[in-house]
This record gives sequence, C-alpha cells and structure tokens, in this order.
Amino acid sequence: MNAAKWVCILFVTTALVLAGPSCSRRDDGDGQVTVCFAFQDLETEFWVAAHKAIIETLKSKGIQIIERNANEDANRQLEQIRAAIARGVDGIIIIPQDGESAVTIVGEANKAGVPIGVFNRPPANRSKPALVVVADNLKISEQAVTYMAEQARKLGRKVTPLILVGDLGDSNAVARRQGFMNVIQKNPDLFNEAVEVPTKWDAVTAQANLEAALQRNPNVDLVFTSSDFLYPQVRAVLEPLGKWKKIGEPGHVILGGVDGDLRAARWMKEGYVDATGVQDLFVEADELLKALLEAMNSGQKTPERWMEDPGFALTQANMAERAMDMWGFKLLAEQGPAGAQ
Amino acid sequence: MLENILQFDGISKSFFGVRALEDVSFSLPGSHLLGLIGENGAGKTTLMNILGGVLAPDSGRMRLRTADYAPRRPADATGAGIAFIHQEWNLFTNLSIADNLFINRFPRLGRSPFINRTVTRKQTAKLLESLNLTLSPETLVDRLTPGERQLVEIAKALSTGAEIIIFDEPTTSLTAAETQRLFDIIGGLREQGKSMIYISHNLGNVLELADDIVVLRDGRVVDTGPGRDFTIDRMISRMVGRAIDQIFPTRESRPSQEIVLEVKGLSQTGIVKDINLVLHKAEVLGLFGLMGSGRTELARMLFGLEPFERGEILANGVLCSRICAGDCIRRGMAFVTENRREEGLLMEATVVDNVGLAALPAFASTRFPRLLRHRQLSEAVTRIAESMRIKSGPVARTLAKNLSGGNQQKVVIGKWLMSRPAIFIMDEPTRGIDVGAKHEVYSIINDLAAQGAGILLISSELEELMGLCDRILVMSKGEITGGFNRAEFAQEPILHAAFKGHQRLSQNGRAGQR
Amino acid sequence: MRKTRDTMLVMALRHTPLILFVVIFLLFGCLSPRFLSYQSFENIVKQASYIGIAAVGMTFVLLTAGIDLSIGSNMYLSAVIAGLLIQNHNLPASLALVVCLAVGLLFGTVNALAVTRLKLIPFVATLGTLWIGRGVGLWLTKSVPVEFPQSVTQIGSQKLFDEVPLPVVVFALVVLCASVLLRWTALGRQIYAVGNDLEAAKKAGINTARVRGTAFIICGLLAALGGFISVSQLGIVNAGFGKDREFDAIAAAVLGGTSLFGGIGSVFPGTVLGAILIQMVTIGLVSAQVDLYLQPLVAAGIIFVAVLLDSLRTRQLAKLSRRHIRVEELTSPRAGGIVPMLGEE
Amino acid sequence: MAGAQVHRVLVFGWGKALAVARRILLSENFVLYLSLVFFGGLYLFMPYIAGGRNLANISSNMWPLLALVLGQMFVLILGGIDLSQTSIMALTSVIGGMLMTTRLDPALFAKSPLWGLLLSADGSPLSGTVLAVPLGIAAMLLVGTSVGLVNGLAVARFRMPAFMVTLVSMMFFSGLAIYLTKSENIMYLPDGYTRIGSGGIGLVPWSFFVVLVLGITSHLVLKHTVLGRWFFAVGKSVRTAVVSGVPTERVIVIGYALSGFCAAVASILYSARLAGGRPTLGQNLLLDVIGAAVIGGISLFGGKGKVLWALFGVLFFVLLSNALSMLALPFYTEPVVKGSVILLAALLDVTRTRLLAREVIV
Repeated sequence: MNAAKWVCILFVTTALVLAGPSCSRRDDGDGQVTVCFAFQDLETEFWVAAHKAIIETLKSKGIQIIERNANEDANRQLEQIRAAIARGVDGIIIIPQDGESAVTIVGEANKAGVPIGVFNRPPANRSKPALVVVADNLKISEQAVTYMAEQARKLGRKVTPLILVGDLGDSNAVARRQGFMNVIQKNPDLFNEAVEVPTKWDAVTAQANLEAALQRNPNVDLVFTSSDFLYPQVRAVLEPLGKWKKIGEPGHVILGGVDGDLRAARWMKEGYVDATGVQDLFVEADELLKALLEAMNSGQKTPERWMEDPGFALTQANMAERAMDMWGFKLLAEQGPAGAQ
Repeated sequence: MLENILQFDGISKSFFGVRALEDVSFSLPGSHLLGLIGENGAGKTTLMNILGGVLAPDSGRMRLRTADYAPRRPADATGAGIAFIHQEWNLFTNLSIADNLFINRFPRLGRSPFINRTVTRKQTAKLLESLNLTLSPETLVDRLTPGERQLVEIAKALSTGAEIIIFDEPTTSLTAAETQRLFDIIGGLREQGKSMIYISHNLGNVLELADDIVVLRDGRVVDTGPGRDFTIDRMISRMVGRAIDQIFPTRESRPSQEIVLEVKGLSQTGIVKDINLVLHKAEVLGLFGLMGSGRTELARMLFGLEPFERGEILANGVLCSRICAGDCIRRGMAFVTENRREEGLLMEATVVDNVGLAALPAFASTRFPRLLRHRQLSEAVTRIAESMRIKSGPVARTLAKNLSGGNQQKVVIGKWLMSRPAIFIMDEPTRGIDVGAKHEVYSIINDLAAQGAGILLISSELEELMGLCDRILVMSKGEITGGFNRAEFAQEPILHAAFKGHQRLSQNGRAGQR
Repeated sequence: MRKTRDTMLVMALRHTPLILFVVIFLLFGCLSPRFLSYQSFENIVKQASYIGIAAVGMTFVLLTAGIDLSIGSNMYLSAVIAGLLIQNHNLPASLALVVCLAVGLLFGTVNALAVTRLKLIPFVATLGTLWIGRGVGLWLTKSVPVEFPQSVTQIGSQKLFDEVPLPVVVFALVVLCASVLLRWTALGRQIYAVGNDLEAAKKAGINTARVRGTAFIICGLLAALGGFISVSQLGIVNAGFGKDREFDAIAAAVLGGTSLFGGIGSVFPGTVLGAILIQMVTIGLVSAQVDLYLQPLVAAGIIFVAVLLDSLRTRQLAKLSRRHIRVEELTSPRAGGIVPMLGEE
Repeated sequence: MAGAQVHRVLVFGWGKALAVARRILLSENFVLYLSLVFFGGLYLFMPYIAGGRNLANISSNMWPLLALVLGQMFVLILGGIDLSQTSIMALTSVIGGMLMTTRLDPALFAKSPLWGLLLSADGSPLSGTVLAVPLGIAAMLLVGTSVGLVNGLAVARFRMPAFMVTLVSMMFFSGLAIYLTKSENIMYLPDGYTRIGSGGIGLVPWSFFVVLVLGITSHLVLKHTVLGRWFFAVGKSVRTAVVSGVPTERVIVIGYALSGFCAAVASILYSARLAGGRPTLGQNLLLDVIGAAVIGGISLFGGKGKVLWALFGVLFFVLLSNALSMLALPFYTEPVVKGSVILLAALLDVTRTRLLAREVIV
C-alpha cells in the first residue's frame, strides 16, 4: 500500500512538474469560437450592466463564452486566464482588478498569442500590446464635482463637502477620490475641509458611516458618492433628516456621483441629483468587442489599440441634450413607465 | 426481601474473538449491596456496559425483578431505574449543580417551556443537604473540588429516583471525611430499600460495605458469597489467582545522608506557609495530609507548575529560582501528577509518544536542529514498556485512552523513567488502579529508591505510606504539622497531626481509607 | 479597608467589558463632542443591530462548539428571494418578512441536517453551503441589485414611541428571547451542556443531534432576520450583500467572551457588547474624522487592547477566586479574604 | 468448463476491484485518490485539462497555495488558527516591492508615508543594486516571520484567543499595507525577482523547488525533531505538555512565526508571478487556505496534521478551481458547483471514517 501511495504521488508530481508550458499546442476543439470573459466582480450596477452588454453581444454572434469571476483577487484572475488559454480560447476580455495586474495578464495572453481586450481599467503602462478601452475616472469625477462646485457657489457661503470613498484597495475608487479632492482644493475660499466617509464599497458600511458623519457635521451641503450604486444609501440617510429635497427647494443638498446608472438617471430626472460623471458603458463595450472580433477574424495575435471613453458629466444644465448618452437613462427608457416607482 | 431484583444469567461477550465475559451468572437481592471486585481486564466494565445498555451481550440474558431486561441504549437503563455513578465524572463544568442534576428532565413552569427554578433549586438543595454538602445549588461545577464533584454525581443518580445504583470507584477522589459521609449515605439508601452494586479496588471498603461479594477473573465468576465470609487475603488470592503474601514489598535499601532536594521557608499566601523539608538520596519520604491540606499545591510548586512568593528550593544543591517544569526536568526531577487524564497523558496519542514526551530532548542527535533518533527512542520506550509490563497492543499504535487505569498510570510513571531522574515527586500514584497494578507501582518505587533516587510520595492512604516510606511528613492547612521516622510510625499520632486545625472533623475522622 | 478595596477590584474586573465600553465611548466623545449625544448612541446601536442579531444566532452555534460560515450567504439569499417576490408578485412587506425568515429557517435546517445527519464537520458543511447559497442567490438575480419598495424601507425608519428605532427594538427583543431561551429553558441549558462535553451529553441522555441542529436553525433564522433588518434600512440588495459578515458576527461573539471551543459565552451582555463595541469604534473613527488610511489601524489597535484587557482580566479573576487553603493574617501583601474560605466544612 | 472458468475469473476480478475500491476509500490518502478520480472524470469530457499547458497551470497554482497551507498547518496542529496570513502576504509583498522596484511614479507614490524617507522616483536605496533581490526577499521573510511572532506572543504570553488575535492582526496589517502605498500597486520589479514566478530549470518551475524545500523541511520538523513532537503534544493537551516539561509558550510562538514565514514565502511566489507588490494580495484567499487544510484532513481542534495531507487538500482545491475555469458555465453556477463538490468530498470522507470505525470493531 505504501509503495502504491508513493508511486501515485510521484506520478502526479512529475506530471505536474514536467508538463512544461512549451509542450502544448492550442486545442481548437470543434471549431467553435470561444471567448473568455473574466471580470473582477459584479457588485455594482455598472459592472452588471457591462457584463450583460458584453455577454449578449457575444451570444448574438454565436460565440461560446467562458465567464469567470475573480472575486476581487488579481492572482485568481491570472490563474483563470491561464486556464482559459490552456483550454484554447480564441479571445479574451478582462475587467481587471487593477492596472498593474492587467499588465501581467496581458503579457500572458501575448505570450500565448491570444488577442486580449481590457475593459474600463487600463493596464498601468503600455509595454504590452492590447485592445484597451478606458475611461478616465479622475477626469470624469473632476467634471462632475466642478459642476457641483458651481452650484455650491450660488449658495453664497462657505460649504462643507462630503465624499463617500470607495474601497481603498480599488484603483477606481482612489482615482475618483482624487478627482473630488482636486476640485475641493482648487476652491479653498468656497469649501471647508471635506468630510470623508469610508464605504469599502459596501452599502451597509456606507449607510452606517454616512449617518454618523452627518450627525457629526449636520451642516453638510454637498454629497459626492464615488459610485452611483450608493445613492439609495444617501437617500436613506438624508430623507429622515429632511434633506432629501429637490433642487431649488430649501434644504436641498447638492448631490453628485460617478457611473451614470439607472438610479442616478431616475433621480436626476426627478430633480434630486445635480450631476453625475458618466462613463459611456455601452459605447465602451461596443468599441472593445468590435476591435476584438476584428482582430480574431483577421488572425491578429497581439492587436494593440487604446480607445478613450472621454466620459462627461451629465448635469441638470446639459441634461436636455445629453441625457441619452448616459446608459442609465437608456435603461430607464427601456423600462418605460412601468419601471419607474 | 430476599427476592432477587436483578439477575445475570449466563452472560458472554467477546471482542475480536477474545472472550471478555464467559457465562457470568449471579444475582442481586433487593436492599442488598453487592461488592464486585476483580483486576482490571477481569470484565467488570464490560459487564456494567451491558447492564447500562452500551453493549449487547453475545449470549445470556438479564432479568429485572420478574421481567426480562434487554436495554438497547443508555436511556433504557435509566428508564428501568438503574443509575450509574462513574469513576470519570460526567458533569458539565460550565453549568451549575442544579442544572447538572436536571439537565435531561427540567421541571417546567406550568405548561410554559420555562424551567421552574424554584423546584430545581429546592430539590437540589434538599439532595445536597442529604449528602451534607453545604453548597448553593447555583454553584458552578467548575468551582468544585474533585470530592465535591463526586458527591454531586451521586446526588444526580439519587435525583433520578433510581432503584438500583451502580458505584464505580466512587471514593478515589474523596477525602476521608467525604468517604465516611458517602458510606453513611449508602447505609441510608440501603435502609430505603435501594439495591446497589459497588465496584472498587479498595478491598477494605468493599469488605466493610458489602452484603455479598462477587469476584471476577478473566471474564468468569471465580468466587461468590456473603461478605462476612471474606477476608482481604481471600479476595486478593481469588482476584489474582495466586496468594500475594505481602502487599508492600520489603525495602532493601537504606537512605543515604546525601541530600538531593531541600526546601527552605517556602510560602505562598493563602496556600502554604513556611515549608521546610529535606529529601535524601535513596529515601522514600511520605507526605500525608487530607485532601485540601496543600500537599498537591506544594508538589506543584516544587516542580515549577505554580508560583511561590518566598523561599528557596535546592535540587541537587543547585538553587532554583523562577523555575518551570522544563528546568526541573533538566535538574533531574520528575513529577507524577494526580490528574492522570488531564495532565498526565496525551489521551489521543500513542503509548510511545506518551512515554517519550518528557525525555525527547535527550534523544536528539544534534543540538540544532534537534533531530530525533527514532530507533533509540522507540527501543528505550519498548524497554520501559516491557520492564513495567505495560499491557497494551503494539505500543507504537495503541492510544493511551484505550488503556486501563493501571496501565495508564504505568505509562505516566514510565515517562519519567526514561531520563533516570534523581528526584521523584509522586502525587497519588496508586489512585484508582487495581491491586495487581498497585503492587507493581510499589515495586517500582522500591526499585527506584534502591537505585538511589529520592522519592517524595504523596498519598491519602496512610497504610500505603507506612508500608513504603522511610519517613513521613504530615501537612495540615498548608503547614507541616508533624514528622515521623519509620520507628515512630503509628496511625494515631500521624492522624492527629493531619487533623490539626480541623477540630470538628477530628472527632469522627477516620484512618485514611483503611 | 483592604476588604473594600479588594471587593472593588473584583467588581471592576468583573465588569471590565462594560467599563472599557464606557471609556471608549467617552474617549471618542472627547475627540468629537457630538459623539456623546443620545442620537449618536442611538445610531450606533441601530447600525450594530443587524450584525448583532446575526451574532446572537452565531453565539448559539458557537456555544455548541460549532461554527456557521454561511450566514452571509444566508442573508443574501433570503433577502433576494423576499425582494424578488415583492417585485414580481407584489407581496406585502409583512409577508415578505415571513418569506425571508422561512428561507433563513430552511437554510439553517440544511446546515443542521448536514451537521447532525450527514455528520459533516460544521466548518466544512457551512463552507459548502456558503458557496451554494451565494450561487443560488446570484443565479436568481443575475447579480442585478434587488430593490425594495417603500413599504419595506418604512419598517427600517420607524420608531417606537417616536424615540427608539425599530431595528433597535427588534435587536432588543431578539436578545431578550435568546437570553431567556439560553437561561430559562431546558434547550438552552442543554446547548451549554453539549458544548461543554458532547460525549457526556450523549451519556446523560440528551438528544444531542436535536440540540445542535436547533442551534444551527436558530442561527439561520436570525441571520435572515438580521439581513431583513439591514435591507429595511438600505432599501436595496447588491450582489455583495452579506459577504464576509460571518467574520463580523464571530468577532462580535468572541469579543463578547464566547469561546470558539464551545460551552462558554452569553448573549447578554457578551455578544451584545461585542457587536456594539465594534460598531462604536468604526463610527467613532468616522466621527473623529481620522485619516481614512489610518482608520483600520486604529480600529484594530482598540480591539486588540480590548481583547488583551479581557484575557488579563480573566486570568486575574481566576487567580483571585482560587481556593484558599489557609486564612492568612492581614499582614500578607496580597488579598487573602476576597473569596470566603471554602475548606472542608 | 471454459465458460465457468471465465466466469470465475470475472467474479474474482469484480471482487478484487471491490476490494481495491474499499481500500482506496479507507486509505489515509483518500483525498489524493479522490482528486485523481475527479481529474480522470473531467478528462473524459475535457481532454485539454490534461494538456501540458494546463498541467503547468495547475502546478503553478498549487505551490504558492501549498506554502500558505503548510504554515496554516503548524498553527492548526497547535489547536490555533491564523487568519492573518493573507494580510502578511499583502504587507510583505508591499515591502518587498518597495525595496526592489526600480521606478516609482511620483504622481502615485508621493503620498506614501515613506516617500522621501525610503522611497524616491528610483525606488528605494537598494533598487538597482545587485543586492536588491536577495535583500528584498530576506526583508519579506523577516517581516512575515516577525508578524507571526507578534501573533504568537499575544496568543502564548497573554493567552488571548487565537481567532481574535489573528483577526485583529489581519485588520491591522492589511490596513498598514494599504497605508504604506496609499492603495497603489508597485510595478517594475527586477527581472531576477519576477523570474521566480515564471521561470524554472528546464520545465520545472522555481516555485516548485521553493515549496519542495519548504515541504520537506516541514515534514522533517514535524516527523523527526523534538520540536515537531512538541507541536503535536501541545495540540493534544497543553496541560500535559506543560507538566512534561514542554516549553509550551515557546512552541506556540514558533508555530505562529512559521505560519508567518510560510505566508511570506507564498507572498514571494504570488507577487513574483504577478510581477508587482500589492497591498491587497490574497485578500479573499483565507477560506481557500483553511478549507484546503481541513479537506486534507488537518483537524481544526488541534493535534492532527501531515505535510502530505496539506498537499492533497491543496491539490483538490486547485483542481476544482482549475476545472471550473475551463467549463463554459454562467458565472453564478460556479459557486454552486464549488460548494457542492466541497460537500460531496466531505460526505465521502465521513462515510470513509464510519467504515473505518466499523473495520476496527469487526
């Protein structure tokens, strides 16, 4: 028995160890085109909508999809991509955990000669070729906050701003916080010191901490959320305090965020939210897929192209003309009157 | 009243093809106390497990009063009015006494799901009072002494209103006074018409209590009869199968003048005060005292397991300050604990691992890393296991928890023989083990002394100390209250010293446990 | 003189958690005076209530020497099912609550069966249901957030007598019921017994499978209730809802003195103080506007000190309540007479 | 006659197969066989799972995880638990990254509390020197061990519950890692370092050798040293160990320090593979680590554990997650499958234990 055990162990170990990366060839299977779609997580509406858009487009083209959730672990994502490559996928789309791990993962795909598209979070540098669609989180949030600052100036007094900060381990959250801070620091005459509320991208934490922060600083007149998915929490805290007021009503708190999701759309339309920084989700997904499929069809192995989603701040001022550029408004329109509560 | 209440009829049981019980038949008359004796492995435990519904017999049957009795689970036995008082307590230390007594049958407040605390408290108080225990029913079991726990266990059996009560070594952790209290209670129970089976290695107690005696050897009933017809000698010779002419082997060595352990003015507030003692080479020094006299605490202080505030300990002439058990072992000391289960053994480990544990550093081949010399270690362990006649399966695979009490104790002692220490501290080394094993432990103590070790022997059995020791020190209330040389050994003065400060108790105090 | 001092010392030691609690509260109060208001305290308790309720359930399981890793998934799944039923079938809020609790109960029952019938180790069994529960929840929602109507969020913002928020009332009720159950019913006492020594409990004739199973079922039920309380305040359930909450619940229970090895612990004050203390530290740091990056460091530091003090206190108490063999004269340096002599009489 | 002969052979063969199946089920290495069967079953449907590239993937995924599980094993044997391993990974990865990196973007890192003290646009004073990699690695190991040491001291000296101590240190050190870089990841690590994650001798990856050494050493420590015996003794009964002269406090501290050391080794392998120092490295890995240890057969209640068991547990977990990566399943079914397989494995294990118990009695 003992000998058998050792033979077994030896067998497994040698198999695992000696199977070098070089001795494999891509296995194209039955000719079906397969794309691996690996995302970091699907916890906010933005990612859910992106996921849906990408999956549906791929499906409509008859492409088999291997989707993988990395649960916010860059290493796990790397393992997933490697496995997908070993399975012989024809293309890869990732929503990376962050720009730095994206570089490594793109490198893996390059080595294997599989075209790869990076969605929304760009690789930290351009050393490895990839199809990239980026939104500049910092700039978008700057634009939104700038509009909010203009509104604040109209109050004609010094204003206390508050920001719901995302998970400090997430690069997008950090960029959005930076964008907010940049504007605040540019207007020292207008703003008091900003109140920072940690949320860890968790609705419960956000609500608890926001409530505490507002107790400490009852005079907050401007709230910026690093992601629109936290609007329900902002509302839940403001409403009992009598601060959930439409624009123009007394006691209105200037509200803004980033993403441009369904709830942001609804509440902008109803006149509660002043501005939201929009990443053009559908365009981003579309552009990326187009480029990737093109590369796959033409047999390019390491295509390179950076596509900018300039993003913009949808504000009450430009809502009339640009509302339909925000994906949340599109969803709202799809839902029709039935979806509105 | 001589109608038989319980009857065993041709009970047989085998494990792995080995006969544990063979055609065991005897009966328990009502209102009688039956003493069941036999060496470990004679089949007492198996028989009681069959009675308790833990095991089923291969053949034979039991009758309870007039009906057949074939329990399938422990609950059946309880339901039939049979209660067990085990050697190992089955108490929940995190609960109060009252909760422990009623854990499986709390009285309710009317039809509500809530416990009727008034009833539990009252009934518990009554039971405790009948056992002369002045404890609040709400006291946590965790805070009780071993003796008190044993009495609570008895209270638990009584509280179920059992008609047949099985006592399995109930006195091992009781003080003399508590033992007497238990015997009074047993007398009372007999008067109430309860029947009892009393299992013990303490033959004196059995002789004193039993109406009838049944002797088991190798799974068979080898002797039975009314208690008054038995003598200790007859009991021993039937149990062992041969006559043991002398319980205590003769000492052949004499203590030398060389001092191995010296204690000067050892004190710890509230525990011990100003202890001075000297232990010589090749000497067996007895330490007698009632339970709670501070003897165990003193032993633990000597071995670095408890702190002391003032005083000096010199082992082999070296002053030990701020010591721990490891230091003591390096200085040639050994400590046989009274708490075999929790401090003496790794129950889930093999005999080899247990015996080897204390001497591991000595079997390291290099200083760093300390690689074990497995062959030498296992040879040494096997040698010890053989020389001590530890009866077990293969020592490398048998777990300590599967050994009998006597063999477990040999493992605990054997652990210390590995490093050939010069000083032994033994706290109740013969507690709860059978006559044969006791005799072997006595021989080991003698041999150790003959080889030149100094032994500090703690026991609550005065006879044992008088049979083995060169000198006896007596402790009471944390102080040394007397010292006796072999020539001066006599029960009266020693007990007198032990009861110093216990005026009330000394009037009915009895000699150890006979 | 000495005696009163010693008695006070023992009193202080016994109530260290409470004292520590007050000290931390005052400390944060010094940093930000508004923290000392009733309102702020109310907020802390309100925010602690949902994890507190789950932690009460966890306490039951921990007392039986088990562990339940699946409560986060349980919260998510039960809230999702209730939410979807409201959305698609216009279920009234009260019925939604019933559905939510039923799902929690079912979830707990699955754990209970896995542990008692299939005899799986609680850690592995609930690790398995953790993944399955989360997966089923995601499958139902496709990761899309589930919104709850006003009728539910109203529950969360209601106040009893215009003073006490409803979540706090529910929390208090749960704590009360749990304490009564543990202290005053046979089941409660048997939970402690099973956690203390499973084998002895079997020998004593306790139906250990039933007792352990009940603990898991209660835990599942309370997890769902806690989840619903949280949802009634949030109004929305995201895909990450409940993730890693099991650690918060275990931490609250253990900080409150519950042992992971079973048999030791209490719901009140233990787990309640633990849950509130953790929430107080988090909210206190926000109130004091400590640098965001330093907040986890400070919070960890404070909790570390709390745990350290608690273990020092336990040791000191054990030392003080040790039996005394001798009665010493009053010249001794250390306490001699705190605990009445428990000799042989 | 011949027919009967064949029949007999068949019956005999069938009986023998049953006997073998039974032996496998009862074997101590059950988890290994389970993994092999699992792998074999999948091979029938997905032959590419046994492709060279994927085997290389499995191998590269296994070794760092095994390093973590080995560390956890020491603590579990002592009857403790170490929740802080992942935060040790994050902290050491950040520190190692800072010491070794050749370039830091001032725009990102100027906010770091170490900027100007230790860090500049060219990395740290060590960066670019020959010593950067060895000293960086040494620093990582040192930091990991020290954090473990602190955990151990708190558990052994102050008798604090291991769960709370390591939970708090998880909070603290992962917070510290994020604070040190202010959330930024560190790139531009020297080639000499990243090659540990990707290169190897011929076909054998470096990480294999590293963990092989770690595994063999752990095995030797547990099986053949005084210390190893002490680990088990403390895990089985602290009180008996104390009375038997085991320096229990020291043993416990060493256990946690080893766990920290192993976490640092895993951190080296993981961050070399990702070519970056990350303050969030391994954030969600904890349940996998403990799960792998427990599935492998290491008891959460102390006193039981083997290096081989750790290996089998890791093999099982890695195979499971690898197989899931190759199936074209919707994302939400993955957790369901994962949970079910864990339950199934546990169930088989219980059946096995029960059969074993019967084997002993009969």
